[in-house]
Amino acid sequence: MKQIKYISPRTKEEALEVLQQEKDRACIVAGCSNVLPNLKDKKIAPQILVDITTLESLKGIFKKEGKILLGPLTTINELISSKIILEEYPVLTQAAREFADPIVRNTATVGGNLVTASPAADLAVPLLSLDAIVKIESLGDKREVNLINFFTAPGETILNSHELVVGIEFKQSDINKNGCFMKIGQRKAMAISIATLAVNLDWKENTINQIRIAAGSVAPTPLRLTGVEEFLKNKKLNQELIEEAVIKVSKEVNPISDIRASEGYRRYISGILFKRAIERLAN
Amino acid sequence: MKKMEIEFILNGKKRKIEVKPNDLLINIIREDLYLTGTKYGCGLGECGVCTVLLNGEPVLSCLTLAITVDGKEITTIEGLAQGDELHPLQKAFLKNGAVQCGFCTPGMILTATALLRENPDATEDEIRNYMRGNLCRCTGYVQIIKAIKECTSIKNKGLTN
Amino acid sequence: MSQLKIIGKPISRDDAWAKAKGELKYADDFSLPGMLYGKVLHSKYPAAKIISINTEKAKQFSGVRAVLTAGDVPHNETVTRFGQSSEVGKGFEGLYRVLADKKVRFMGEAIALLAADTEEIAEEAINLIEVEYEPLPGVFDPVEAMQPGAYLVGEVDSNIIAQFGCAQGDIERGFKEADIIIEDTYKVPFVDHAYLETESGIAWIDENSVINIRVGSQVIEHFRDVADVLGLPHNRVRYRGTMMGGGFGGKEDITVETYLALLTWKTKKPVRLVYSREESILCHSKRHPFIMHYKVGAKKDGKLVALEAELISDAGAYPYLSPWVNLYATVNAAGPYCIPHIKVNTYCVLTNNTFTSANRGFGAPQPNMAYESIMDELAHQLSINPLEIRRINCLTTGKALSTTGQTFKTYVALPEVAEKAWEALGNPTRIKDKYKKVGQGLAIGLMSYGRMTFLHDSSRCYVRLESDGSILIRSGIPDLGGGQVSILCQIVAEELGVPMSKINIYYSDTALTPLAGTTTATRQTYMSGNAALKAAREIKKRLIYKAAQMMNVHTDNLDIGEEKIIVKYKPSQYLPLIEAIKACNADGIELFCEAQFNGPFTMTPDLSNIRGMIFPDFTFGAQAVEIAVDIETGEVEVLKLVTCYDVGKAINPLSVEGQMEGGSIYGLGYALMEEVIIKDGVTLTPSFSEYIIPTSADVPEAKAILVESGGGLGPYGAKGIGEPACSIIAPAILNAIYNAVGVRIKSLPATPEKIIRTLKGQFN
Amino acid sequence: MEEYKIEMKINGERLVATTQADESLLKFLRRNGFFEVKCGCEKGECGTCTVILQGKAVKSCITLALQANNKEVWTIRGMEKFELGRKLQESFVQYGAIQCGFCTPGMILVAKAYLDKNPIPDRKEIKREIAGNLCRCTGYKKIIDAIYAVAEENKKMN
Repeated sequence: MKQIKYISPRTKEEALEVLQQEKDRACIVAGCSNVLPNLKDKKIAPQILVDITTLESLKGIFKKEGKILLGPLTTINELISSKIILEEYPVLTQAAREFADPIVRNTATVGGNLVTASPAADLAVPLLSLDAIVKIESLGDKREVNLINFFTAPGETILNSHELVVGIEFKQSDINKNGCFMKIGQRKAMAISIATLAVNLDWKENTINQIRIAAGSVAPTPLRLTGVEEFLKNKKLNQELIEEAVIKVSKEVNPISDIRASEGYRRYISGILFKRAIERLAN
Repeated sequence: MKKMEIEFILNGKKRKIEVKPNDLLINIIREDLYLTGTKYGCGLGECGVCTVLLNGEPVLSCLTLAITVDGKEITTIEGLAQGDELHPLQKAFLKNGAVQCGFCTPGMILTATALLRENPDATEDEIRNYMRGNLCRCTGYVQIIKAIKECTSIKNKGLTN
Repeated sequence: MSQLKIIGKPISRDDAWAKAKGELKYADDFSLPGMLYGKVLHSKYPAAKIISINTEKAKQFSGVRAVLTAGDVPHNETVTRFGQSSEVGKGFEGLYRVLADKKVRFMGEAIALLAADTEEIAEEAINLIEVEYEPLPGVFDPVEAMQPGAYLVGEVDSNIIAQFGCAQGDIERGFKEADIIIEDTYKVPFVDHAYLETESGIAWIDENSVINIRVGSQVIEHFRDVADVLGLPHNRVRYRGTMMGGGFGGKEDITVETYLALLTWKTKKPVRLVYSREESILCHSKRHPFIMHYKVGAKKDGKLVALEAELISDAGAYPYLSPWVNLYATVNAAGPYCIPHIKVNTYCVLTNNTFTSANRGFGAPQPNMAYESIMDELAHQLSINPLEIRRINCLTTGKALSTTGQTFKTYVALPEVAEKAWEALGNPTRIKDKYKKVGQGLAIGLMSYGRMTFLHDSSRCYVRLESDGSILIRSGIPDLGGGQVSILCQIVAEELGVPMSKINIYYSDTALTPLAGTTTATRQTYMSGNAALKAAREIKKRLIYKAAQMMNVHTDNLDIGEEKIIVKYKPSQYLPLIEAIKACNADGIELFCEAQFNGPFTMTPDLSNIRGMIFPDFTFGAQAVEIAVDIETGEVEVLKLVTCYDVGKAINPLSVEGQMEGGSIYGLGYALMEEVIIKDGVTLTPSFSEYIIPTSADVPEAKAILVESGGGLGPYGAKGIGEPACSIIAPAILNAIYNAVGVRIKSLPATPEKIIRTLKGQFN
Repeated sequence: MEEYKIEMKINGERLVATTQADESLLKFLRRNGFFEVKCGCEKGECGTCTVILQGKAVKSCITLALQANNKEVWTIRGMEKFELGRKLQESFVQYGAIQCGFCTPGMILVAKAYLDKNPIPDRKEIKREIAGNLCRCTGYKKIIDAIYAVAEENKKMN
């Protein structure tokens, strides 16, 4: 018979110690919306569940020195009701509102959504377009990784088994203030996205200073469309440019066909979502 | 109260179960092992309906501590028949109309099993004497004695398990 | 009859309180001492030979009490039945194998059963059963399966298991007379019932050696089939039906009952078995996919002259109810239209896909989608308004159904319902969003209620008036959530003049309640409602007879109401009901009655050309929708949805509206998002994250318009509504999409991708 | 298998029992006789198993039993202890929002948790809030009617 243990560490340090000791045998749990179905389907077989929901230091939304720090245990509903997020980082609020359904949003966490590393992770996309940094700790060690380098494959990240995500950080800036998130799914709630797209734009007198474009469900990992970003930089924003960029978006994404949509539709719709987002931001 | 694990053979199968030192055998059999054939009549050892066989001997399960059966062998009424084939005493009880309300029947049959193992050729008086601890309110005992008596001539065959 | 007091009022249902409080116990909300947990081993292949099954490891596993394979089932091969109590209508049954033997026919087919002390042990041990397979090629497309030389799914020499035909007039002449001919092929997919309660139950053996099965089943008469499998007399198996957490036809076939019975029989212990959602989607029946080729001819003025249809359906791996479903589809193939020249041919074909059977609408939603799309196309090509073209061609009172020639003697609410639905839609909504286009669509239809007349259907009900004036009803009626049980209480309350609160009903028990037949075919209000009415009226007659003596008033002048026997012409003069009861009891007058109601009986028809009465009666309706299509993404939002049916008489308007609203949303899912994707026999949508059904965020607030003609065969003139309500919403939505963006989607579901593909051709 | 002692307050009453590391709150509750918590999918996709945990609606199939340790859980059976709970039950019955009833406990609990937070929502907000709970029978309209009726009553009282 299976032998699974459960531990609920009282401090972050205690959690890190357990991870150091158990490594691959451990599975961190918080919102559980992925872990429990995976356990049931025997997709994972950990020997110890490390429940970090009691770690108060990993919760909350903090503003400091022109930055925002999200505790990884911040729930999706806490994001939605945060005034500062709505005012300074609307792209994140928009995405959170489209996340799963109102009940799951009570328990699902930002950190959980990132470490699950689903290509369709709805929060990864706006966080990519906010140019977020992931703060990682292990026993006696710390490091920071740009989210752009965090995901490596479906379900996989650069995180080592003894490491814990302790924060997600992004800057307070003009570009982060001006963002738009778009999602298309098979239905309007509880939908795994067919495609998502987030744009953050900084422009003056019709010229794009800086643009960040992120997309989900259209590649093995959530990704930044750096090619299109590069192409648009310092250009005058007009209809022709948008049309050209739409084609480039469709080319830069790298989707597969599955039961939800074909590769062709995903490429096409990514372009459309981009166009809609840029139109909304430019108006 | 701390529970202790005991192991015993119940109707031929090995069972492990955790019991408290003050748990009565009847409760363990009925509530934990779901064998409700063993009946509860008085709780004071006065009526015999809770009789089970402990290492072949009839005991009143309402007066027996569960913990004392560790390592021993228990037979309840459910353990007598071999699949669909009834025990000869069960057959004799049915044939002679020795079963009315049926509440004393399990205890009666188990006590009778022990009797016949000890004394395969028991006389009617010996039977009456041996069975005196098992009360019956329906039958007036006539058919019960008759049924047991009928089995005496069967000798030892198949009566002891 | 004086004015109705309880019938026709929106009353709170009898079962609603228990459900609101969480007190209602569904099939598996129940435990028994010493209960074991059952588990089913399902086939990993859609088509394979079973070379060997080794159960030793599983049997040795600590805590496992039984492992059963085909060899352990006394009568493993039997036939599926449909709950009929007589031999009438035989000949439609197909092979039913409890556990796969030698060969598997679909992925998910049951191969072995296991019972263990705990759920965890059962889950672990089931994987220790070793099955050696030799995969076979299989066939997964019905058209391919029809060809000579195709892989044979079963043991007979053809995969075609049923063929039906309907013809009238001269089809060739009909097309010659036509000014316009439209020819097209339509496709509909596999659909899951997606009831929220998966298949589950508990079985045990009682002190009479009777196997009791506590289960949610639409057909408790299956107790006979379970007994036959075990080789037991029918009276040794008892179904104790519970309220179901939804059925929609999916609990019409046997689900887990035989497995439960076998495991409890073998272990002599109570056994609980609950399907996971994945097992449910993988293993229970699906709605039939159809490929429908239609050719329709009309005159310039829109008048239909000819219709030819070829329908091919995928039966999946076992027949189950496929022949019956296809017979329904055949009769429904020309819809509610008068067409002089008709030819319909239907083929039902086995494949190695999950088996298909009953699903709300039972063969009607499929052809409805095709003919109503064609009618819309015809209207478009002839520049006739969609309502007008239906007005020109629809059936009316006294006319006959084009497929079978069955004549409608009572009121046919066409085109009335169509006009009302269309009007309720109002003017198209204006939307500012430049990417959205609004469209409106209409569809009309008819659907039978009550079982096919050659099955000689009947229902029974027992009513007893107690000495204190309370009432006890016993009826075998299964309730799948539509309020079937409550309807009977209402009818008896009305007839015997007692409040609903004084009625108690026992339902769905094959040992103790008179059998009321299946909760299928939208038949219970009609059949069991009439049985309850008959029993109540018999008791009423006896009460009035006694009261007339006591009051010295002629029986004709007495009526019952509000627990009184009242003089009609002088309501102040009355006898309290309780006094009449006392007098009857003193005189030995029986205040109980078990009544049987029989539907109309006919002979089995010629299946190659089905003519005459096949169904007792039909319900007529229309559905109209307004949608907005996003012309760039292809997303469809349904803005308005109107359902208008002639329900005859709404016994409980709240329940009737519930059926109409719920049915239309069930149909909305069919139209826009639902599909069980089965590729080469493998189900790719095994959970609720892949099999998508509508959430509250996806649907408009459906509007229900009730027409009450009083022309139905049910009590007080009621008709059935459960299945009709979902059967034409899909074409209404497709027609609205056409109206909005000018593309006709010919296969369901109409996903955004499909719409964009049709609208723009290939993506680039 | 390691057993863990767990204690919680369910519907206002203390429950002490044992659980295992990976047992879901749903399984735990049903195993302990709380059959009113329905199991529809065990993947968090249908909402039938919704309970209120520390004032918030959660799907108990994707919550560990141990995560409810020392916490307060409410199921549908506890709703009659709240005025709002009773009102919602009455309203669901009255408006015909109940057909097969399998989604009903989850729906009422979600509505209760929501109306506690936002007593006077409009119909659109209600529709959005119950989007995590599937219903296959009603088409949702009567459910929205029932919740909205309670909201309207709240409005009158304010």
